[in-house]
Amino acid sequence: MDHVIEMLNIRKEFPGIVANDNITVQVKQGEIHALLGENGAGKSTLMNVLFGLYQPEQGEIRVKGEKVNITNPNIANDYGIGMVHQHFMLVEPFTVTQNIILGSEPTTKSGKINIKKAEREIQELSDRYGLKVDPTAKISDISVGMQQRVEILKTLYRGAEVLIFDEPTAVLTPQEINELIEIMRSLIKEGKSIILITHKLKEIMEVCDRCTVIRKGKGIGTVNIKDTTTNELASLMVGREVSFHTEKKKAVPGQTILEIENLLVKDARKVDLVKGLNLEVKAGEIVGIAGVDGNGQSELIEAITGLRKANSGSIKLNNKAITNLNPRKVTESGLGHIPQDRHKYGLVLDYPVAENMVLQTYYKKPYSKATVLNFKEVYDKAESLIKEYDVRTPSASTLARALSGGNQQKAIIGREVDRSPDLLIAAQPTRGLDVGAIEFIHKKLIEERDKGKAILLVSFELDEIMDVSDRIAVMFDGKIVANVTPENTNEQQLGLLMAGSQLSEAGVHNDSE
Amino acid sequence: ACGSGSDKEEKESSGDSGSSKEAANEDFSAAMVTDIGGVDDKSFNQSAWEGLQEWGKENGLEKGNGFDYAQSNEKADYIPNLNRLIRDEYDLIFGIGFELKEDLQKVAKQYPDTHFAIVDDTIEADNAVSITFKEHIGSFLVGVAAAQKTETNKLGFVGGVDSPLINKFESGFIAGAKSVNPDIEVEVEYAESFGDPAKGKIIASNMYNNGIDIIYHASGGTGNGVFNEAKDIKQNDPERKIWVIGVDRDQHEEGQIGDHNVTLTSMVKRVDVAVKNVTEQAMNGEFPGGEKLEFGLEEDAINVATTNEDAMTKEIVDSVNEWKEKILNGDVEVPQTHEELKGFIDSL
Amino acid sequence: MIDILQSLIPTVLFFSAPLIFTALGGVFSERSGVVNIGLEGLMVMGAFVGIVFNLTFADVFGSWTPWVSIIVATFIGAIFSIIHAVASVSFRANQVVSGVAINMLALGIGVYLTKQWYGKGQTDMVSEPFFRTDIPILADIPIIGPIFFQGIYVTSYIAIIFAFIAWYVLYRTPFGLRLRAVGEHPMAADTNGINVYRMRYIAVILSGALGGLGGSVFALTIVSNFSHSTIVGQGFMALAAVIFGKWHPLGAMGAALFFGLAQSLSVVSGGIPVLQDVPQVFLLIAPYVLTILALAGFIGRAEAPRANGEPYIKGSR
Amino acid sequence: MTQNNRLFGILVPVISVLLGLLAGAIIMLVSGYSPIEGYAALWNGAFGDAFTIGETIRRITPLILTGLAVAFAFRSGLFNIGAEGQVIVGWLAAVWVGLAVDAPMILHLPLVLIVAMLAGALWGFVPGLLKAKLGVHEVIVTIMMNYIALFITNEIIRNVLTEQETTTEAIPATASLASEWLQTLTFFSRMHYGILVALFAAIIMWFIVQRTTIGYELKAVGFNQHASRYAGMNVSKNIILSMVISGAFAGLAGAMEGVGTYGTISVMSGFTNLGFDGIAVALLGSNNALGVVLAAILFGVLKEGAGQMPTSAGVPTELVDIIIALIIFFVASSYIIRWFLLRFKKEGK
Ligand SMILES: Nc1ncnc2c1ncn2[C@@H]1O[C@H](COP(=O)(O)OP(=O)(O)OP(=O)(O)O)[C@@H](O)[C@H]1O
Ligand SMILES: Nc1ncnc2c1ncn2[C@@H]1O[C@H](COP(=O)(O)OP(=O)(O)OP(=O)(O)O)[C@@H](O)[C@H]1O
Ligand SMILES: [Mg+2]
Ligand SMILES: [Mg+2]
Repeated sequence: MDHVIEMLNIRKEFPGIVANDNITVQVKQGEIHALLGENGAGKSTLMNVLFGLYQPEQGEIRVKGEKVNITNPNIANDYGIGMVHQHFMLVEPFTVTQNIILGSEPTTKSGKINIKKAEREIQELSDRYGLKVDPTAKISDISVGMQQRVEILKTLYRGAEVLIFDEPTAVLTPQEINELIEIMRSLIKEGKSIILITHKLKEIMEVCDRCTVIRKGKGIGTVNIKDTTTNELASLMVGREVSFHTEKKKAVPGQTILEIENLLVKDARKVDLVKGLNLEVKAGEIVGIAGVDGNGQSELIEAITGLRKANSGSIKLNNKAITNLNPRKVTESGLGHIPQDRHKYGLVLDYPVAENMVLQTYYKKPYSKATVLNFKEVYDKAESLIKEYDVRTPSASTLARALSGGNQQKAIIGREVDRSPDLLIAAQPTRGLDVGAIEFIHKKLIEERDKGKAILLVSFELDEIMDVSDRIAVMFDGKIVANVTPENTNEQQLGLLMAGSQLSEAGVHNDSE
Repeated sequence: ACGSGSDKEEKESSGDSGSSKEAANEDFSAAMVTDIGGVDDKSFNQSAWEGLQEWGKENGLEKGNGFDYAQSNEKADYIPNLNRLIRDEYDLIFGIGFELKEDLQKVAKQYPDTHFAIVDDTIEADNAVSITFKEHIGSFLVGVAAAQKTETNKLGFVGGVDSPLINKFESGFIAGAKSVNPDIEVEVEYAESFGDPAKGKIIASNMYNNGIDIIYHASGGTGNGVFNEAKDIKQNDPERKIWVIGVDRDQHEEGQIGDHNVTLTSMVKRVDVAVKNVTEQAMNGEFPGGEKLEFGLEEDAINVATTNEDAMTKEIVDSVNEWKEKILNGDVEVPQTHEELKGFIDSL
Repeated sequence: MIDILQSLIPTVLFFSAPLIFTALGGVFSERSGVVNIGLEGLMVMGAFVGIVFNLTFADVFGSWTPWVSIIVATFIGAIFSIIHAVASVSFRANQVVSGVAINMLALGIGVYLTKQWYGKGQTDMVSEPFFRTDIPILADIPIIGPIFFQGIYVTSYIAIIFAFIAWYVLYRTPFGLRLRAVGEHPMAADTNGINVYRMRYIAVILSGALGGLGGSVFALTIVSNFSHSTIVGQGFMALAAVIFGKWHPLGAMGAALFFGLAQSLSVVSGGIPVLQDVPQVFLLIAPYVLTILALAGFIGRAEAPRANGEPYIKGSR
Repeated sequence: MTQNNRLFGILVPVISVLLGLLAGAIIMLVSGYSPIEGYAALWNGAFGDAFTIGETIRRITPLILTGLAVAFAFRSGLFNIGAEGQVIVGWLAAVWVGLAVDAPMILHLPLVLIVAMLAGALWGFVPGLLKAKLGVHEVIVTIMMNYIALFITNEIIRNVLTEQETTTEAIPATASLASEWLQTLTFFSRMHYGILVALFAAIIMWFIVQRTTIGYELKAVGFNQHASRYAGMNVSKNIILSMVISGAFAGLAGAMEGVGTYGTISVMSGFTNLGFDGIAVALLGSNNALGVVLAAILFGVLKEGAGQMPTSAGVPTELVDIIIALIIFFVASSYIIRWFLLRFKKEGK
């Protein structure tokens, strides 16, 4: 038998929903097997079943042909199954080492954790697979990419033979994605098998051997990557044709909406993060900010939106200074904000969807009068947004927490776009979403642009930047280092600029000058 | 009290509940409402209950039938408890402790035909008698004893809550000590609680550390901490001469540590005597309604305990008796307040 | 100065010891993600058991009685806390609610049984409480000896030693790493194969044991008997120490010592000439005001363990 | 789903109370008392006649308010253990203004209540401010504020309101919630109009929390401060506001005692426990207004009835504490009760 893992006819229900309905997946020894499906199709659920976090209602699991009963992650570990979760399972105040050894700690004779030994072992593993980490750093201090490497090390440390990656690239920068692909290849070389969940068809085409497609909880089938195309995969997944290139007319920029001059932002430790940045966004154009995570993008957005103090410089919206105004004032000056972290900022997860839909407007008529809320208006609004933005939720009174990530994002976008702000900031608006949802969101952004709104798009996905933006501002080390148009550049050049090369070196001409 | 069900219908008008009682001595009944301390507080509640029990025994009655008590767990319980006993048609109802003053005053007005008595405070009502004690005099006498006993000429006083009643103890104690020896210093601390033994212990520890060798406490449960500390010191150093003076009851038992006893004496307040006395008067149709009775040495209601014979030497006892005479004779006017104490000391 | 220290330090130590024990229990429980408002009740239970055992078996165990008593109280405290564990870990009860119930239940049971067994609301005084002792050898060191090692309770030092042990266990052993992981990110711990429920049970039971120990030490060093007013607020002070100490064993110990110091100072300062004219009320509130000032001034923000108070439901997200 | 939830919302507390009483009966049996006599005494103690009913209502009154206080803070993620201290200062303020001001009832009584609320609010403001501005944990600060309230109040009673007395004079009728009519109706129980104030407060709480943007913001801040900031809410302001309103409810509870039940304030040698009981009431009432009212009623009935148990049935009053604690456990563990109910239902089908 060359199947390391077989999941046969798996069924898993949650109250009110069948997340997995008779799904079969068979993974061959030494392959990278993709799992593809829309948001909420049931991919994570299926993998959690394999990892012992959920018990299936029906179906069986075989490891190397032998029928097994995986009732908890320990047993999964024993069978050599390791999982890198979609939402990282890392204890933030702990160090890298502490996280990796957690649950199988080496000890000295006196029962003390043998931290030295652990660090040595981790160093060895990390050298062997090219997983660069700092074993003594705290999780809260390291980049997302390194956090992911820690997750991978966690599985390797436990001797995993089959690794499950649940959307590993959703949170990574292009460079980090390339590194990850290298890592996966070296894992395969060492005889491991990998199950990869991703929405990025390009990645599947690049690294995977086979792909199992799931649609709305049901298994659609398994295809050989060699024998298929992205278009075929996409239509298998959503059940219709999907276009990848977003159609759009040429932009007609109008007056300047957002004007940033010499913006300086420091963090709590007084380190400069945004260092004298200048930026302009005009009505009717989409400006994409390209850059590697950690070059001040988040701080820039937080400063514009009033969530963080600007130390000097000026920010003007519609010719009105909004520097260091509180978020409410900024919003009222005509700003919409799709935040990068939807769980932290975008939603009150314990509020019903409806109440989340008025998070920015609850205090205004008609949603409230003289501080008294009008629930009828709130729910009417919510229902119409849910319909218009295709938010899949049992009802408007369902808690936002219960929605899948993609639908949460659609709810936020609906809320922000619907207010029709003059400037819309979209930070990573499609992170973790399936192609159908991405297409929808891109269409919405362009629609807004065509209505004459200014859009500032921040994304680590070069595809997205190239595809949607009318103008690209490359951000590096707290400054805009280049202004280019998608027509006059390519991913290669952008990548170089993002890494800090000069324009001339990158061979691009600067459009704004 | 189990028969309360049948009483209910009749109790509509408070008027007739007590009208025919005065004469019917046979089924005279009395009951009391404790304060938060509870009936087994080893203090005045317990003592009052003992008085009532003794009276009951002498008259062939038993608890729940002729005499009873109602326990209060919090301030809010006083009124319901008083009413419960009124509904159960007790002829005389005691409220034990100054905390019941307002409530008893109120109830006495509402039920003019029931007899009431308050212990440790005074109220104005024709159907109520106020029972107070001359604690200042008892405190004076233990002050005298302490002054005789001290070797450091430093005494301590630990009060529960700073209030006129406890000030009375304090004033009497200081006056007594200074009467014997004006050079004696008395350190006064209030714990602001009758139930904080930790505080009592810290205060005592500090006092004994500062050379004070006798502490008089008038602080209820807080005093546990004082005893605890004294016994502790004694346990470690049986030679060390330190003492505690108890309050309300003879606290000899609390002072026992191995073969030693740190309780020098106690200012005994015989609430039982007063309760029994008033109950008997009421039973005989001589209820002293509206009067303010002050029990003291004369009635044998204030005492200085001499249980600890090793400590209370004959000289001390004699000296205490001497001063007792002087007080009874009217030679000494014992101060009851801080003001009076000031005057008293100045006159020494 | 030395005089003042000499009268201050021993009182600080005996006042703080029960708080330290109990607060350490709180640290374990809350580090594992189970809020423990029930510390007060656990102390009540400990005090009750400690006193009753002491009264009953003083003849059997002689001078060992207090030691056996606190061990028994520790044990019963541990068993009693299982109620909190079952409710808040297995039955997903709101942990604050369960803690409040623990407080009422302990006091109810303690006083009910006291009345049942002794026919009155409070027990007699125990004949075998803890006594102060001088620590051999150390007590003879000049200056330090009298201040720290004369006339102190051995239990005070045990409390301090326990704090260090707790620190070691929490920060140096696999058990501690797992326990803290469970309190920060239970799902991460779960995916690492750690039994979240078991860890939380253990932590809560430890808090019961330490709370019982703290309560019995309080009763046997300070009060000597049991009644409804034996433990009034000490458990809440211990809870305050847990938070004040930022959920760290040594921090909690420091906070408990700080409370002891503030209490003692408010009493001792009455004897210090400069402070003699300060109205009593200021001395009375001083310990509490000082605590607030300390928190506002330099302790500041304390982050609770991330998952503190959240029942862990396997498979939820 | 929702229908089921509503059914459980009623069934779970009812089952919990029954289980609690059953446990109480077993304890009585084991300790050699008659449960029937015990519960008869409890019933009589709470509902025996007009007097006890009046007293029961009186006892319920402040519990509703402290329950609301704790519940309100909980709604924005704050744990107000300080209701106790807020009750004390509210009580003090009510009596103080009652004594110090001379005005017709129509002005005097509202003034008294408002000042009591302000005093409680002030006591809530301090921990609120420290939490909002410095991140100091409200649990410690409120615990400390309790003691400060107790000692300062005692000092003021002794040295400002009286001359070294332990109890103030009684407030004039113009400041009083007490009513001859209610008292006559209930054979001199201390029932007063405060119950109306408390019920009105419950409606206010419900309205603020469920129907206004204030409540919307407070709850949002309780759930997710980051999202609240993102949505333009002033997180600090909301934290402070929540503690202030919470304190005001507790202060009002103090006024119930000060100008309703007692008409005076006395030096206290310990806490009133109204605030601590409020925690249990709030939690039992799952932090919503109607729940709090019902929980306060349950609490008040059991506690008032308990007073009759020692005299009529020989059962120590603490039995009621045990019963209440068990009920709280059962309600808190509703998950398991639901689970049983669901199984039961499934099998029934
Ligand atoms: N613990 C849970 N309780 C209830 N429903 C759940 C739970 N976990 C997942 N679901 C639901 O099951 C369905 C499948 O979810 P799952 O997370 O497996 O989707 P996915 O394919 O991983 O989606 P995504 O691409 O967004 O990660 C969704 O409708 C989701 O809302
Ligand atoms: N058994 C051990 N042997 C050697 N070094 C250790 C050991 N355990 C931890 N360390 C190291 O000691 C340092 C402090 O560890 P510790 O776990 O106490 O962190 P901490 O910063 O105190 O934790 P926290 O921030 O959660 O309070 C870390 O650098 C850690 O890696
Ligand atoms: Mg997923
Ligand atoms: Mg996703």
